[in-house]
Amino acid sequence: MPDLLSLFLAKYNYWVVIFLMMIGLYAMMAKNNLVKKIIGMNIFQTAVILFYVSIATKHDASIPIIGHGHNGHHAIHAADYMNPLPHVLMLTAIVVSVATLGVALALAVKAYQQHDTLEEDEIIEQLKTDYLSQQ
Amino acid sequence: MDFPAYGDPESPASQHVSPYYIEKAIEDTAVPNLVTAVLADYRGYDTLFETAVIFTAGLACFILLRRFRREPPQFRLYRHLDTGVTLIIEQGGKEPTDSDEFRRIDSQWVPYDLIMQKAVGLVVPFLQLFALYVIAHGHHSPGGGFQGGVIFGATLILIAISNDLRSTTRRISETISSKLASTGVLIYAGTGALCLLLGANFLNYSQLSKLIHVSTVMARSHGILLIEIGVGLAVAAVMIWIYYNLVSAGRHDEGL
Amino acid sequence: MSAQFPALIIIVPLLAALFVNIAGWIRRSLCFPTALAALVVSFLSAVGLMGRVMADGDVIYRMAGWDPPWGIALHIDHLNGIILILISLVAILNLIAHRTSAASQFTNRLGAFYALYLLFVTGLMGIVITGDTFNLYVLLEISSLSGYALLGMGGGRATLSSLHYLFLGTIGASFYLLGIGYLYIVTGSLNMVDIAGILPALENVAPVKVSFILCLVGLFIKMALFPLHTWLPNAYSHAPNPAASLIAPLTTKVMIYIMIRLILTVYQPDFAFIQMEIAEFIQWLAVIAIIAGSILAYKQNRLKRMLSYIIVVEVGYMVGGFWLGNAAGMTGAVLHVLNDAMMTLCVFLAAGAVMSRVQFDEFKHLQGLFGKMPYTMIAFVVGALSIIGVPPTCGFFSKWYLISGGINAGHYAFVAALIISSLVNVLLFFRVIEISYFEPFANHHHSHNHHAESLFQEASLDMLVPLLVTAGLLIAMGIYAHILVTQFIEPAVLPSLMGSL
Amino acid sequence: MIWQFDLIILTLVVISGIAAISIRDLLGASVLFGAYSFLMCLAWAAMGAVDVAFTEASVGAGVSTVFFVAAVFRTSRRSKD
Repeated sequence: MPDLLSLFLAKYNYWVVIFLMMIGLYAMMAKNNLVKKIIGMNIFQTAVILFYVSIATKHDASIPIIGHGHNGHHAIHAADYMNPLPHVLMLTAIVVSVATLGVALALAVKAYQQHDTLEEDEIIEQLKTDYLSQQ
Repeated sequence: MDFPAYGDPESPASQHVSPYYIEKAIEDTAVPNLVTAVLADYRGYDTLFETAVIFTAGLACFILLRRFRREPPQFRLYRHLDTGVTLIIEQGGKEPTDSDEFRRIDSQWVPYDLIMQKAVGLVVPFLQLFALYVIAHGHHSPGGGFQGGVIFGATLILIAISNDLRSTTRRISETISSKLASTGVLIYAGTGALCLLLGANFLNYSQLSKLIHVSTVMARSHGILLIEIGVGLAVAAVMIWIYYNLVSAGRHDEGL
Repeated sequence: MSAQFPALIIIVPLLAALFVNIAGWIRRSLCFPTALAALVVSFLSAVGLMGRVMADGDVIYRMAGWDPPWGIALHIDHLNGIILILISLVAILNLIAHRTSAASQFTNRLGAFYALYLLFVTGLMGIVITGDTFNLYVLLEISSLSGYALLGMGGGRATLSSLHYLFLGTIGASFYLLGIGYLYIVTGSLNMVDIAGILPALENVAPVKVSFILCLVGLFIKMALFPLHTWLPNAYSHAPNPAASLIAPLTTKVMIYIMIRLILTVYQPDFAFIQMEIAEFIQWLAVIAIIAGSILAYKQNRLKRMLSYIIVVEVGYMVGGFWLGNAAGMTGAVLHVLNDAMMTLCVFLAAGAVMSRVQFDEFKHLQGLFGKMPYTMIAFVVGALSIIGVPPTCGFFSKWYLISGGINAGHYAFVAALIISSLVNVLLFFRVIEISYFEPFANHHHSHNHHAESLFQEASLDMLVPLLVTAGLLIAMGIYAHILVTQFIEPAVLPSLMGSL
Repeated sequence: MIWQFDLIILTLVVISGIAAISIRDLLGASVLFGAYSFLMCLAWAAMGAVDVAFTEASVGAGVSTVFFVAAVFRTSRRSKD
C-alpha cells in the first residue's frame, strides 16, 4: 500500500491531468447547455496545459529567469533553472484557448439570436420542425 | 509506469533541447527571461502565428456577430441624475440630450454608479501604465507583449463596464480597433520581413544591427522589444474588438 | 531570392490578410486584387520551391537563423512540395470563382471574409511546410479558427453545426497537443527529424505508443474518419458556398497529410505498421467508413449534403490505402489526396454555380439544368466521373493504385469496399444527372417570378472559367498521372519504406 | 515547490472545475470558471511557470471571465442542467 501511495504521489500530476480532462470531456458530451459545453472545453484545454507545465518542473530549481548581476562571469547550469520550453509552448496554447473561447462564445450568442435558447436539444428540435415545414 | 516522475531533473524532456536555451540565451540574445528569449526569438515563428490566432479570433467574432443594419430600439431609457428616476421614452418621443441632468442608460438593472465610475477613472491610468510596463519589461521579469496587451485591453473593457459601451466606442471605434489589430500583427510580421529584406532569414533580428548600429546580440534584444510592442498592440485591440461584438451581440449600441 | 521561397509562401498571404482587413474598412474594391496577388505569389513560390526540391533534394529553411532542433525549421521535400502547389492552386481557383458571390453576400464584411480566407490558406500551407510538431499545432488552430468562422457565417443550421465542429475540432487538436507532449517527455525535442533520430534508440516505448494513439485519434476527429465524422456533413452542407468550396477540398486532405507526415517522418512506417499492431484495425475502420459513408450518401436528397458524405467515403479510401503499408497503397493514398482535392473542388464549384442560379440544391430543383447551364453541368459530370473512377479522369488512377495495393496486401475486404463504393457513386451521380438531363425544366419554383426565365441561365463567366479549368485539370492529372507518380510521389514515399520494411 | 501546497491547490482546482460545470446559474458558472482559472494560475506559479501563470491570470481569470459574462448577458442566465 505505501508503494502504491508513493507511486501516486510521484506521478500525481498525471492523475490530476487525467481527472480534469475527464471533467472537461464529460461537460462537453453530457451537458446540454452551450455555455456549459464551452466551460468544459476550456477545462479540457487547461488540463493539457497543466500537463505540459508539470513536465517542466525540476526539483531544487529556480524559475526560468536568470537573476540580476549575472553577467557571464560564471557558467549557468541547466539544472538550476526550470525548463523554459514547455512554458513557451503553453503561453501559445493559452492564447489559442482564449481565441477559441472567443469564437465559441460568438457562435453561442449567434445561436441564441436565431433560436432564443442555449439548450442544445431545444435548438435541434427547432431545426427539425423548420426542416419538416420546408418539405 | 514508464513516465518520468514529477519534478525529475533527469527526465529526457529537460535533457535534450532545453539546456541549450538556459545556458546560451543570455549570450545569444541578452534577455535574462528565458521564456521571453525562447518565445520571441528561438521560437519567434510560433509566436507570430500565436498573434495571428488572436487576430483570427477577432475577425471571426466580427464576421459571425456583426449586424450593420440598425433597427431603432422600442424605447430608450434615460435617468434623471439628481433623483435617480428612470424615464422610458417610447419610439418617436422627445429625447433629452445627454447632460449633467439626464443621461442615457442601457438597461434598468444596470445601476448608475457614481462611485464605480469615478474609482475606475482613477485607477485606469495606473493600470494602463502597468500594462505598458509589463510590455516593456518582459525582458527581465515575467510578462511581455501578450500579458501587457491583455491588461491594456482589460482597462478599456473596464471603462466600458463601469460607464457604458458608448463611452468606449466613442474613444476607440470598431474601425480603429480592427485596424490597430492588423497594425500590431503587421509590426511583428513587418519586423520579420525587414530582416528578410536585409538579407537574412525571416525573423532573424540580428540583421537589424545594420540599421541601428548595435551588436548583433543587442539587435536581437531590441528586435524582441519591437515585436513585443506589436503583440501588445494587436492583443489589446483584439480584446476590445471581441468584447464589443460579444457584449452588444454585434449591434454596438449598448452593452453591459 | 529563391532561398527565401519557403518564407514567402507563408508570409505573403499573412501580410495580405492584414492589409485586406484594413482595406475592407477603406476601399472594399482593393480586397480581391490583394488577395489574388498574394495567392499568386504564394503559388509561384511553391512552384519555384518544388523546382529546387527536384533539383537539389530536400530544402531546410531555418527560421530566425537558428539551427534545428533549437529553432523552428521548415522542411520541404517532394511530398509537401506538391501539396503546397495544390493548396495554393485550389485557393486561387476558388477565389476567382466566388468573386461576385462573395461581394454580394458579405458586403460590409468583405474585408474580414477575405482576411479569414487568406488566414485559412496560410494556416494550411504552414501546416504542410513546417518541420516542427508544435508549430504544426499553432497553424492547425489558425486554419481551424478561420474555418469555424467561415463555415458559421451562413444562417440556419450553420451556426450550430459550426459550433459542433469547433467542439470536436478543439478536442482533436488537444489530443494532438497531448500526443506531442508525450513525445516531448521521452525525446525532449519538437523537431520532426530530430525526434525521428531519437526514437529508434529508446527502450521505453510505452509513452511513444500512447503519443502515437493520441495523435492519431486527434487527427481522425479532424479528418472525419467514419465514427468521428458527424461534424462534417452538417458543417459543409450549410456553409456559404465561397467558404464551403474552399474548406471541403482542403481540410480533410491536409489532415491526412499530417498523418502521412507523422508516420513517414516522425514515427517511421516500421513502428506504425508493425510494432503498433493496429494496422489491421485501422484498415477495417476504413472499410467501414467507405461502406457506411456510401450508404449515408445514398440517403441524402440534397446535392451539397451528398457531396459532403462522399468526402467521408474518400477519407476512408485514403486512410485505408495508406495503412495498407505497401508501396502501391501509399502511392495511391498520396495520389488520391491530390486528385480528391481537385475533384471535390470541381463538384463543389459546380454546386456553387448551380446554387448561384437556382438558390436551392435539393435534387428536385435540379430539373432541366443541362439545357440551361450546359458548361457547368459538363464540368460537374467530369468531376462525377472522376469521383466514380472512369479512366481518362484522374480518379481512376489513384483508385487503380489503391486497389492494387489492397490486392498486394491481401486485404480483399478493402478492395471490395472500394469497388462497391464506386458502384454506389455511379448510382448517386446518375441520379443527379438523370434529374438534370432527362427531366424537363420545371417552372414551379419560379412561377411567382416573371423575370425568372430570363435570369435563369449559365453561371457567370468568372465562375465558369475556374470551373472549366478545374475540370480540365482533372483530365490532365489523369493523363499525366504517371509523371505525378514517378516524379513526385514515389520519391516521397519509397525511401522511407526502403529503410524499414 | 511544496507538494502539500500543490496538492491543496490542485484539489481546489478540481472542486471549482466540477462546481463550474454543475451549477445551474450560468453567471455563477462563469464566475466559478474565473475562480478555477485563478486557482490554476496559482498552481502554475507554484510549479515555477511564472510567465504561464501571469498569462493565465490576465487571460483566464480576467478577460475570459469578462467574455463569459458578456455572452451570458446577451443570452440567458438559466440552464437546465
